[in-house]
Amino acid sequence: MNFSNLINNYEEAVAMILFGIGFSNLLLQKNLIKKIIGLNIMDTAMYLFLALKGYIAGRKAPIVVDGVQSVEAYINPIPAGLVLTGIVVSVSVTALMLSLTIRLYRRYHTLNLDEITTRLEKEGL
Amino acid sequence: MNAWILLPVILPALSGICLLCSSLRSHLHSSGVDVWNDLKEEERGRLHRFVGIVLVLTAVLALLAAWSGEHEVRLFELMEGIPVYFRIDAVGKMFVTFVTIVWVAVGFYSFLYMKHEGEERRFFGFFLLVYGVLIALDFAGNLVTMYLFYELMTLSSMPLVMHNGSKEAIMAALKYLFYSMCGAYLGLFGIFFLYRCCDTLTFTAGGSLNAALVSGREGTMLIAVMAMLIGFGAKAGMFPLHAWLPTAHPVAPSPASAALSAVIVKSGVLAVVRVVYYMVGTEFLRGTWVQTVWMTLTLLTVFLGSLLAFREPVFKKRLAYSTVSQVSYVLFGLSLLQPQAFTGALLHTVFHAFIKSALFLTAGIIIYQTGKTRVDELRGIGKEMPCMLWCYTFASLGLIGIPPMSGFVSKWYLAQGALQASVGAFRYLGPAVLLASALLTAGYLLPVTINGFLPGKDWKVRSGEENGIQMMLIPLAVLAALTILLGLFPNPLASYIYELAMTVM
Amino acid sequence: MAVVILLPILFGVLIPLFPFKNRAQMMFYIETVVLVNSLLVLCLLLNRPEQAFVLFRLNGNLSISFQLDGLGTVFAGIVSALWPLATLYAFEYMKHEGHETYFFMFYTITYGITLGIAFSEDIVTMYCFYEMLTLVTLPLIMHTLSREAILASRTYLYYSLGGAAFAFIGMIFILNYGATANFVPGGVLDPAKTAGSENLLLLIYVLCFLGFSVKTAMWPFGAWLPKAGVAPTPVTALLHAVAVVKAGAFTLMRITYYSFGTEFLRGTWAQTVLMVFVIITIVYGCSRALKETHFKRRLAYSTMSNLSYILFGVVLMSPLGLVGALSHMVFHAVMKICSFFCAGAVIYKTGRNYIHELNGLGRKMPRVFVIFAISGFALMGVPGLCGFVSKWNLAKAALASTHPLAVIGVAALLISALLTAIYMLTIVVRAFFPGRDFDYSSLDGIEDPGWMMLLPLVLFVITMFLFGLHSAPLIRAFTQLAAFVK
Amino acid sequence: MEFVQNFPFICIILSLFSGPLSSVLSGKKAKWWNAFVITAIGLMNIAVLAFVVSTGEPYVYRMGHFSAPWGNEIRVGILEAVMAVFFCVTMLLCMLGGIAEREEEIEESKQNLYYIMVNLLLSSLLALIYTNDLFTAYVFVEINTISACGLIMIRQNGRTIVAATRYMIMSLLGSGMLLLGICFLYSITGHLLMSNIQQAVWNLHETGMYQVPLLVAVGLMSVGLAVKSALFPFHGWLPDAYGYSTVSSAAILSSLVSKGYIFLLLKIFYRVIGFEVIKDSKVIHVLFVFGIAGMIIGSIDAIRENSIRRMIAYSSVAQIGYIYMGFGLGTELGVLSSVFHILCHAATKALLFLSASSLTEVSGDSTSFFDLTGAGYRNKAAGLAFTVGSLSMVGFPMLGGFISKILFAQAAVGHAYKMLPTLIALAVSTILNTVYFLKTVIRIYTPMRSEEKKEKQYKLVTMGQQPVKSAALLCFVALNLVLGLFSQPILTLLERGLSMFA
Repeated sequence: MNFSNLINNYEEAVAMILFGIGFSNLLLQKNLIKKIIGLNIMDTAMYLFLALKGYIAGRKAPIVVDGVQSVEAYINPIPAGLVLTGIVVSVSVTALMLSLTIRLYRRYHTLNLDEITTRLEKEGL
Repeated sequence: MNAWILLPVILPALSGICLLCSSLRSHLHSSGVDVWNDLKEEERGRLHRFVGIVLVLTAVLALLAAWSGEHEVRLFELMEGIPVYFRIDAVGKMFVTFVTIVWVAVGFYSFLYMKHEGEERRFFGFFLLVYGVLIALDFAGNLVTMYLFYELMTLSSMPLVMHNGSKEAIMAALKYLFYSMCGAYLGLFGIFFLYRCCDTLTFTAGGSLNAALVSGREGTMLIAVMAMLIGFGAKAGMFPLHAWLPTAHPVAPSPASAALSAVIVKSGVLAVVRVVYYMVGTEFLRGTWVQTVWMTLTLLTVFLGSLLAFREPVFKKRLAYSTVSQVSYVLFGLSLLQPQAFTGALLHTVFHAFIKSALFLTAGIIIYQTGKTRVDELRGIGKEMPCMLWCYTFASLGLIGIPPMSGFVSKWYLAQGALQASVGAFRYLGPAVLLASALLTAGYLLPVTINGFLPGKDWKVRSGEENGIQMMLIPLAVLAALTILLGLFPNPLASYIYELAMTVM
Repeated sequence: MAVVILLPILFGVLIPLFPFKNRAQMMFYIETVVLVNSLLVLCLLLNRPEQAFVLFRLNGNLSISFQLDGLGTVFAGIVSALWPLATLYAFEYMKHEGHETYFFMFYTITYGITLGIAFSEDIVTMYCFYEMLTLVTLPLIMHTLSREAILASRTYLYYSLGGAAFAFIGMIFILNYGATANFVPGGVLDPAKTAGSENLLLLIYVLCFLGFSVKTAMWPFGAWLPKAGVAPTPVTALLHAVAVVKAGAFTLMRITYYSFGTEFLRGTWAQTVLMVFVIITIVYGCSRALKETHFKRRLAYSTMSNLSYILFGVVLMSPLGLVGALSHMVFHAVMKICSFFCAGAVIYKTGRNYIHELNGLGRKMPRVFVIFAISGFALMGVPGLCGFVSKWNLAKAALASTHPLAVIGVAALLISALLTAIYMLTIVVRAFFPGRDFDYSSLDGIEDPGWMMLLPLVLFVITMFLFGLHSAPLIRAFTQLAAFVK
Repeated sequence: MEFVQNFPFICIILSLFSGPLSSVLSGKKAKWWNAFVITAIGLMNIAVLAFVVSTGEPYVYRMGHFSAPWGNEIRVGILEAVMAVFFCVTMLLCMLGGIAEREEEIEESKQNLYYIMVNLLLSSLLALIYTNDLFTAYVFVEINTISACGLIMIRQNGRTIVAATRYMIMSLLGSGMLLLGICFLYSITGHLLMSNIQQAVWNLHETGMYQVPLLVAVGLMSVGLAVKSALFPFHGWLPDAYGYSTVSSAAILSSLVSKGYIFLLLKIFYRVIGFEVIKDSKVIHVLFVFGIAGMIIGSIDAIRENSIRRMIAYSSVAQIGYIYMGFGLGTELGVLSSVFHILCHAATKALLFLSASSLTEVSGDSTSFFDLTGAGYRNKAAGLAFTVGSLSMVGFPMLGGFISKILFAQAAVGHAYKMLPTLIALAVSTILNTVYFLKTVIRIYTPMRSEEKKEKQYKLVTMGQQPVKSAALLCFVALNLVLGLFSQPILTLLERGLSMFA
């Protein structure tokens, strides 16, 4: 296959790579904090992707000033909105994850999920 | 309306059942006490009177029914198209007659004998029951009816075998049951086929096989017939299903074993006659592999039986083995599918019935008086009970077939038949085997006589053993006399059977 | 029609709620219910309603509906005839079991459900009642609540529902490939739909048959039946010799002759496969019975093989075969319930469960053991008793059919008859001939049970003789019934 | 436009805002307020349902009356309404049934939080059901996740927190993929409103452009939602989450949350991508395979399980397998049966969880089988309920499970190569269900030996002592019976709903 596509829109490629990194971190990391970081990377990658979709070179942000230009002049604002929403979501989710992590740490003094599980097994709780 | 011919069936059966019920009831509340001979003298007297009357009555009725012309009775339908059907034909007549004679004789004999066995009510109960069943079996007019009574006979005669309730008796009885059932079901297997391939299951001289139905499936048909032969042969102690005989006879009370080997074994013969000559027909079998196999089996049995008997030390067992071989004489005769041989076979059936029952009764008397069971213990027995041993001697001479005793006649006919039949090598093989086994027979029967009469000098005689057992001696004497008589004047019977043979071939 | 099905169910449910003053009152109540129901069934059978009765619709094509045809009549007849007797017997028997209230509750409910199977018009209804039957009889098996009872009920459950799961597939196919879900003599398969997928359908039929055959304890799915022998004898007798297992046989007749249809099945590999299974079962059951030393379990194994006689008739897929199957269905019901009741009487009176403990009992319980002997003869197929008739018809059918395995089937029948003779008669012999030096004083105080137990037994014996000696009308009726099979 | 058309929107908003409200209320008040809210929402949805059924066609409700592509839409059809009503009912019953446990398992201060979570959950569920906008769906998926996680961890012990963490991680992975899928879809279609996307996708399908991205997008979304609804290979988080959380949480999670995701997936299939396109995409084969694997392996795990709660949890895995298998068949009937199974599984599984908790309650709070011996006698209502539930799961006639089983089988019949696998799987999983469920039933009706009775004094519970819970249980039983006996009207509703769904 030809890599020209890949080169031409490298931003998407980067976003995808980032997504992969984040995803694999979230999935594979033992340490909870690292998991959360992975989660954030993943989300960020998504926002990058969306933002790229939204941006069209040589257009303006859709802010109506005097002398309204035609719709073609503007960038579709929706992606930006999506990004904002997404950020909110990810923030809340991250917060929740962190709080969970803190609880676990208080209880078991470790951030390693597997360790915690094995200990639970030992407790037989 | 000649339903009355069923009286000789119903009468003994019912009275037998009554006896059984009474015996059961008597045990119901007698806890702990010796249940074996709980009969007081007067009770026993009453029992004997009752049984005696029933026996005689039945005998008279049976003979009347048999010889007062052709009768037939069609009862209800067992299954549609298959009624319970009785018809008295020539074979039936003959069988009924000798069955009756033997039965009455044995019955009277056992009055005394059963004293030391105990449980008389049960014994006589089943004894009468079997009698009724046997008569019905001989009168049976179609295959299913015959099968019905055949099984009933097995079931009702089984208790006779295990009468004394000892462990080996029960085992023997079960063995008897197993073999008979094996045979019966092999027979049933064949009956199913015959039902498909015959016009009717009613006995018709010469067979009622429908060629059209058979065509195309001769192979299976032959297999079915072979199965039936082996099956019914089991009752007649034919190899390979003969093993029950030597086990069952010795443990049974002597009257029972006499009845078994004289009559019940013969019912197997009857069944074979019915199947071969009245259902399948001789044409179908003549020259087929079935006939060959059948002849081989019978000859094998004849020879092996006498051989084993020869080597057998226990008296009753020896007699049992001899039954095995003798009945196979009959079967061999039948297997030749030839009038002469047929005549010989049926003659031998009758003769052997009388002779063998006589022999067993002898054994019974010996056991009753002295408790001796082994042949080598019997030295000098003749000094103690001469008349008994004389009867024994006559009988055994008959069995060996020394003229003018009866056995000679039948064997003569058999040999004749074999020589005339077109059966290849068997024409000569057959007579040879017969001869050999006759010698063996002499070898295993006569020593008893010889040792019995000539115990040697140093033998001190205790005479007077025969007092008080006349009740047993008389039937024995009668049977022995019959063997001689039939030997002297065989012709009426022989000609009667020969005509019969002509009708079926 | 729904009445006779719902009545026992309803009253059965009510039993524990009723404030019975004493036992007798409850007995009276139950017996009345059962009797009344049987009478109703009788009326129903005598004047059959032509049109089907739809209870309600599950959804579009699935409905709970009843209709009464010949086959149903036969089954319903058996059940309704035997139930009151068995109930009578149970009254006396259950004295020493306890928990009678719940026992009779489920016992009565089962009656209704069995009738439901008999009357069901389409395969869905039948399946529903079939499942319910499993469920309702479960408490009856675990009645004693002993450990082995629990295990037994568990096995029973797994086997039955497992079987039903496969039967379910068959049902689905009938729903989709059949012209209708109803039972139509000669089958409902719609050639237009089945064209091309015959082999698939055969496979499904085999699956379905095996599924339903779990109830008839066909090898290798029969293990539950002997285990279930721990249940109280009325249950073992009525359900595991008649109602439940016969329901299995009945369903098999339905799917074979009324759903898939014999023209479609005859001579296919499916028939061969099933015949092999059946023949194996016939012999296997008997031989296991021979080895078994537990009284009721031995009878259970014999049931196993006898049921396969019925199935043999079924898989012959010919009118004669159906006749044979039906006749054996009826006759075996009587014979086996009779012998089970004898066993129950012994257990009830003496508490002896194993065959080697039966020595000499014939002296003390002559009536029971004479009756047992007769039923044994019947099972062996002694002519003059009903067992012979059905055996005869089966053999007739087998020889009439062109299937190569049929002859082997006949042989199997006879072998199993032989084994039957042995395992039944050894018991009888033990009972009457315990051996010369047997001490009867050990049996003091044992006697025949009361009339409640004896009456059914005597009636059964009479029936056996009746059918054995004069079966023609019944067989003729069956022949008419089976006339539709081409 | 009719006033009733606002109800869906009002429902969502109401439950969304009743959260904060119930946080300021006192515990007891909050409880009843919450119950009231759910009831009210339920009633409203019934009204909506009635309306839609009467009009017989779906209507689109534009939030703030902005028209596409900027506006955000709610689309109400019969199917949505049915689902909404059903979810409300189940939710209400679960809440009522779980009261006792909640009050003893959750400390006083957290009670209100619980109700907040429940409200959030309900609103997000309703939103998932009604929304016509893909991104809104995503947002509410996240809200759903968060509130579900809250429900799990509300019971403060190590296990629940770990379970919650696992749950979060898995579902975040899921939602990540979902989001990515949505973005792809957006990037190739340029729309977020489902109907418009469908148009675009159809064109693409016609023109054959962007097949690969399309497939990737669909795959991503399906897998994402599959992860969140614990389809077989991704079910690792489920047993703990359901097994240790407080009972009403478990009931709600198993019967509603996962179903919400599944419903969203269904929506994506039907309304976003278009059923025609899905049918011949390879995704459904994957779903089919995993569904069947789930059916079997879930049951096997359940058999190996020794704690009743976890056993039921595993059985959920199996049941979800059923649903995906239905999708995987890729036929109208298959989808219909899946939807029906969603209903009947929701009813049954909630019932099972509730009754199981009562059974454990009378068995010294131990969930192991051995201690459950004879529990059925100690709490009759629960015993009965559990029996009914198990039978329904086994697919016993007259109960919901039977109908859905029949539907699945009928959907499978005639399918070229998926028929036999489906039927065999159905049969086998039926047997497995029998094994573990009825084993339990027999166990709870096995009486204890007398010496045990002496040594451990279990308490007896009569229906009188827990009127609310018993009532809830009986309602569920009734629900099952209704689904089993009178399935026809429901099915017709669902059929109509599906037909107007796309």
